[in-house]
Amino acid sequence: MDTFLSNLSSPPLLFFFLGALAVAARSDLEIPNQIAKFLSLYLLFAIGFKGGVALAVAPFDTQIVLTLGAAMVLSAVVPLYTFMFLRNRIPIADAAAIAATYGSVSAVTFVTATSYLDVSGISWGGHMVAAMALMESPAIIVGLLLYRKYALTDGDDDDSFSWSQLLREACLNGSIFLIVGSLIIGWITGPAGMSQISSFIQDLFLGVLCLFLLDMGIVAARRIKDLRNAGSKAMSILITMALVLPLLNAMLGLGIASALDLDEGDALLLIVLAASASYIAVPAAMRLVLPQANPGSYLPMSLAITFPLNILVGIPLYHALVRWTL
Amino acid sequence: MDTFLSNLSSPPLLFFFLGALAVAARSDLEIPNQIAKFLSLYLLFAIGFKGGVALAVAPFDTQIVLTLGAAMVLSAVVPLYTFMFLRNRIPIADAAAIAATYGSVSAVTFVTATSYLDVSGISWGGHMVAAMALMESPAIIVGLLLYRKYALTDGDDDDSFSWSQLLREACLNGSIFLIVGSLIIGWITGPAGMSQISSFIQDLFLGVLCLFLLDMGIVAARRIKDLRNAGSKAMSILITMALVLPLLNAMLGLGIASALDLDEGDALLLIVLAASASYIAVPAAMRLVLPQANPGSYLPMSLAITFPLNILVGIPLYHALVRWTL
Amino acid sequence: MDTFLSNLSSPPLLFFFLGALAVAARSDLEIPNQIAKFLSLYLLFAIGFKGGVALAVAPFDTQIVLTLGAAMVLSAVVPLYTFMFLRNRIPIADAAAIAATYGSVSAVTFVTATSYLDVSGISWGGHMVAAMALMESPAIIVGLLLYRKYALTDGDDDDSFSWSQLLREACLNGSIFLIVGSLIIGWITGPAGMSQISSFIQDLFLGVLCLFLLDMGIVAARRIKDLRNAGSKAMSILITMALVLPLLNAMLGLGIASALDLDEGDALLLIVLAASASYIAVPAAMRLVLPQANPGSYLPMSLAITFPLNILVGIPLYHALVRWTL
Amino acid sequence: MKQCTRIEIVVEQSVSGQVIDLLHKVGAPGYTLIPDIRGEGDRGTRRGDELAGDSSNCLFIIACDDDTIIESLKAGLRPLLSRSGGVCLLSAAEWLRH
Amino acid sequence: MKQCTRIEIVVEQSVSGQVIDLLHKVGAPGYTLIPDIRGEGDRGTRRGDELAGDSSNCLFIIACDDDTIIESLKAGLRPLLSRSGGVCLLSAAEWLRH
Amino acid sequence: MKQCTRIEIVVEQSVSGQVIDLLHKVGAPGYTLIPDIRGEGDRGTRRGDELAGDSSNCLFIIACDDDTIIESLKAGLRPLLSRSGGVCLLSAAEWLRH
Ligand SMILES: Nc1ncnc2c1ncn2[C@@H]1O[C@H](COP(=O)(O)O)[C@@H](O)[C@H]1O
Ligand SMILES: Nc1ncnc2c1ncn2[C@@H]1O[C@H](COP(=O)(O)O)[C@@H](O)[C@H]1O
Ligand SMILES: Nc1ncnc2c1ncn2[C@@H]1O[C@H](COP(=O)(O)O)[C@@H](O)[C@H]1O
Ligand code: NA
Ligand code: NA
Ligand code: NA
Repeated sequence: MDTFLSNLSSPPLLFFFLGALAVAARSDLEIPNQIAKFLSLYLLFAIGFKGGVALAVAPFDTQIVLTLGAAMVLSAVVPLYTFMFLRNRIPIADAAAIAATYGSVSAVTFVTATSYLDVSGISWGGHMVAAMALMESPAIIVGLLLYRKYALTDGDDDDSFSWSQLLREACLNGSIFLIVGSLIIGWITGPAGMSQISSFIQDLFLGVLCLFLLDMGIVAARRIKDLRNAGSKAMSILITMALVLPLLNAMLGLGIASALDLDEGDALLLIVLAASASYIAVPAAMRLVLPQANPGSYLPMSLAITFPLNILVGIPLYHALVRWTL
Repeated sequence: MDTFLSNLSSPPLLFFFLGALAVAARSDLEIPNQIAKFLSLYLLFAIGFKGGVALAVAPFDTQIVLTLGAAMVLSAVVPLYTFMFLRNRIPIADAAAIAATYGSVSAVTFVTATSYLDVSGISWGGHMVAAMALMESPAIIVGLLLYRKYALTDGDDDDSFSWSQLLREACLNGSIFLIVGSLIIGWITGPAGMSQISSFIQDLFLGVLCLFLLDMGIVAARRIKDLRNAGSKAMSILITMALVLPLLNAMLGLGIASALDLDEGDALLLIVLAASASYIAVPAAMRLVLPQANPGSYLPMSLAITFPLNILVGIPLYHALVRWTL
Repeated sequence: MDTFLSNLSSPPLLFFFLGALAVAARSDLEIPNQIAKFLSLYLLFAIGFKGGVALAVAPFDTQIVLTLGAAMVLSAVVPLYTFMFLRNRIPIADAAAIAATYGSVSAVTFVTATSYLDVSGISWGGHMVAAMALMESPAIIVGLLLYRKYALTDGDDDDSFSWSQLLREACLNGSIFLIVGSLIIGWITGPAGMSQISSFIQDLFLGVLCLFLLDMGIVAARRIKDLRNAGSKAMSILITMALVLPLLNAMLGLGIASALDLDEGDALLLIVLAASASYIAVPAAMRLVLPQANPGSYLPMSLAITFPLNILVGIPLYHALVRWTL
Repeated sequence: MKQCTRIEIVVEQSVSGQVIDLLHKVGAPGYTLIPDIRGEGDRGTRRGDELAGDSSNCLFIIACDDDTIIESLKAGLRPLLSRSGGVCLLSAAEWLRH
Repeated sequence: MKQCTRIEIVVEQSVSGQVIDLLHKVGAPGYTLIPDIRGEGDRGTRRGDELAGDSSNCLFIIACDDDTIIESLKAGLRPLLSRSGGVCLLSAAEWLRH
Repeated sequence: MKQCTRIEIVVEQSVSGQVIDLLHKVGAPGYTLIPDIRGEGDRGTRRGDELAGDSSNCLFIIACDDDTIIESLKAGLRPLLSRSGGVCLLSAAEWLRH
């Protein structure tokens, strides 16, 4: 209970609430778009670099390799059951896009979890950043393969499909590219590199996260409004899924974490990765490789429901579960 | 005299000059618009949070409550006499808008005064940030009520008036919302929250202020040019008012400060609040609730004359007065 | 050899590579335009201020005055031989623009060299920032005078020429203005001013440089692509010049540095200034005072070839030469 | 291809919300909005350099093939334009239908 | 002055690359691109507030005086518009030649 | 409603000041300016990614109902367009008067 309250009263989360409140109160508070983009680039750059430096000092062992492998499998498996459950309930393109969205991860949820750990004084491994990076792409590919397998028999046309475009979108999306690149640079330069830029990367991190979550609160609350306006029958399925899927996926993550006997911090991060849903890389990729899917379904689910659920309730809840299980 | 010179040679003010000089010299130096907006969001966020944390450690007492009350009264009274003086001299909508502008406050003038105090090693109370936030809205409401009372008998139509829009503009304007929100979050999280983001909020503050004042210098100098181009008879009244009103209002502030027996720092800040004129919240509100008023009158007055007057000459002058009086 | 490797593995340069790689891999990674501009304003502001503060503590002596004079001469002489070599080989307007580009300097190359020195623990004088500022304008003026002398006899019309516009572009260009202004402000406020904003200016410097070079890598790689698409015969001259000129100019810089008996750090910086080519101030000025010149020639040369050559290979190479000579 | 009217509206940034409300009210089929741009007119120069957005304009483009909607849009715009300034241009265009 | 057709295309930001490829393919003489703008239509409101650019549009303006190019552009655009939404307007204009 | 000419000018960002000066000189009634946009034409691709603004365009829209002003604007633009590139399109429009 304490964990919940102390999580909810951390500055970044309170700024998320403030953003949501601004929309609810119809204030015109707004973070300019290029600034929001820059704050997100900063967070990806910083977390990637940090993770890389951490990897440089604690080199790979079997458990790390197993964790990375498990993360990729997780990202490929989640879309499978998500798609199977949804495919007869909503348009098949939407089902595939939602499957990809939930198989992939949200970097900001991850970043919020790492700062939760840092503030709580719990250590975590730099390889978890690599795990996050590895989980972005498989879900996109699996989601699209599922769509092709099930939709084409339904007679959809597909002349615009190109594997090279799919792989480029899945693996070379700007945000994935930056996080992987920063990870590798952090790993090459190690602690010597970190000492050069640590004030930029470490000292500013939480402050930037506050402003970024302020923006996220604004955007998420707008999407909630949009959802309310839409309000069809299919919507209630989507909302339910957006609440249930993260918990389900978290359980799977917890199972893997205890099977691999991960440390407290790493276990929490793996669960958070499993539970989180992409709202940058996957939606961007979907608009190009699966434009048939309606962004009005998968985007509000991940951005306006699953994301707040995870950062507000999820992180401390998963933490309590980890403590209770391990 | 020393105070003046040391104020004028502080980096932020010198960058204000540099910006003005860039316009005078017709250089194309420019801060991109979204960046200027971000710098201002940062300043509001930082000063609000700082104020809230200060409030958390020094809880409310009678004098604080009195100060806050006096601040609100000040913000409602200034528009009254400003309007009465102007209403037969210039169009009545302009008079109302100018009244609201000078009753309200300029957050950046306030911020510059706090950094003046910090650099001089004089303490000030976090509740002054709350005082600033409380002074934004009353002036807007009083200004509009005055307009409605005096203009409508003159036969203006008014079918577009809505109280809810007025209150929303007066109280939920983005910049007011952010400063109040950050104040409350700072107050909730207290010193523990501050320790998480203090490098972002405190260490960068003056550097950001330099860049922001560079932009302000550019914009203010452009408005001076515009004023010169306008050059009507009414203009000379407006320019005189823009020079006299801050001094007059400062005297009123000084009176209240000595009546309430405020400390040196708080007294200076109250005077600065009284003397300053809004150039963000009020102009934004006026365009929506009083579009009849000409932004070419109230905006250059507050932005291009009163603002530089206050930060260059006003702050050290008011400081000398405080020292001399208290 | 060690110097090369340690230079190539510094975080800023690795981020330059990352940006170039993003374009090569067709990732959509991008720094928003206003952000890139802001990062560059920050770097100019910080380096200017730093240089000014350094000047304030180590006042002018004869050698400094000689260095500044030599820098200006360098900036006027380089365009002369560059133009003479090119004028019968490519259109005369292009020759003049290229001459101006290489006579002038690149602030980011300079900044990268100062951080190379800082990381290596080698001191350098603040007056080198002034030297850089002084080298921007002469090249522009000489370039245009050469064009007028040689082009007009060829019958080009020239009714649009105006000396006042030329001087404004050459001396009051935004980036020159900001660096000179910050230098003067740093010099006025001295160490007292620096103590107020040093965390902003010093601690963030290398981190900002990383993000800025990431953007530079992206832009440079795009220009390389453009060059490849153009692929005419003239192009091979331009590419050769873009590789040879920096080395040639560096030799001239080395000569002057050893004639003036400069310290290791200052010598390296003077050589880097000589070797670098402008890609902000000069191209901006050329579009206004010499629109006949094709920006598709001088811009890719300086931005996509000379700039990477200097920061990747040049700096450590010139450093080795300095060590070997002095 | 279908005949339609292309409507182009420039107003100051701060009243963009009012134009959107109007478009919803009259039932416009959609709009495209270019925010934060500049301009000059009877009410002076808007340089796009103020924090409150007071000195910015925005541009709406609306393709519409329903004359009653166009008429009510014009009627709704007139008072707004006379209060806050701006321009509204109408021209004929062909709309590529997919 | 020369007669030409002014083509105006609004599509979501993420497909701007596909439109550019199409313009190259059909041999359009040039284009002007306004990126990162907003809009509303059948596919909901694009507020320009998302990091992936999913909620942004962009606007292309193309002046073209070659009817075969225009026809192939229209043909290439149709499937794109029906897949990802947007509008395309055509009108007559005069092109000031220098 | 009043007949007018809608003039649309795309030039590179760095000459926007020269166009504004020209508009003042010929007495244009106002203009709307969309800065920092992109484009492609005879002079290559302007990606809007350079710090000096060398690779950006801007777009002017001018509504004008005075033919002498339009003629002097066209005359003033021609040399500018041939020196620095860009396009200028003219079309007829109706101007909603308030
Ligand atoms: N003749 C015009 N052509 C194009 N845009 C105009 C014109 N007149 C005014 N505008 C635009 O409308 C805004 C407000 O105009 P005004 O109310 O006349 O100041 C200006 O800032 C311009 O952006
Ligand atoms: N009638 C219209 N007029 C102008 N722009 C439109 C119109 N309809 C759609 N758009 C633009 O095209 C985008 C996609 O439209 P849609 O596919 O209908 O959602 C919208 O976000 C608008 O920017
Ligand atoms: N046919 C065209 N249609 C629309 N815009 C064009 C066209 N040609 C050129 N432009 C614009 O004008 C700018 C300069 O053109 P140019 O001088 O041909 O390189 C380009 O970057 C485009 O933004
Ligand atoms: Na997931
Ligand atoms: Na006041
Ligand atoms: Na040089």
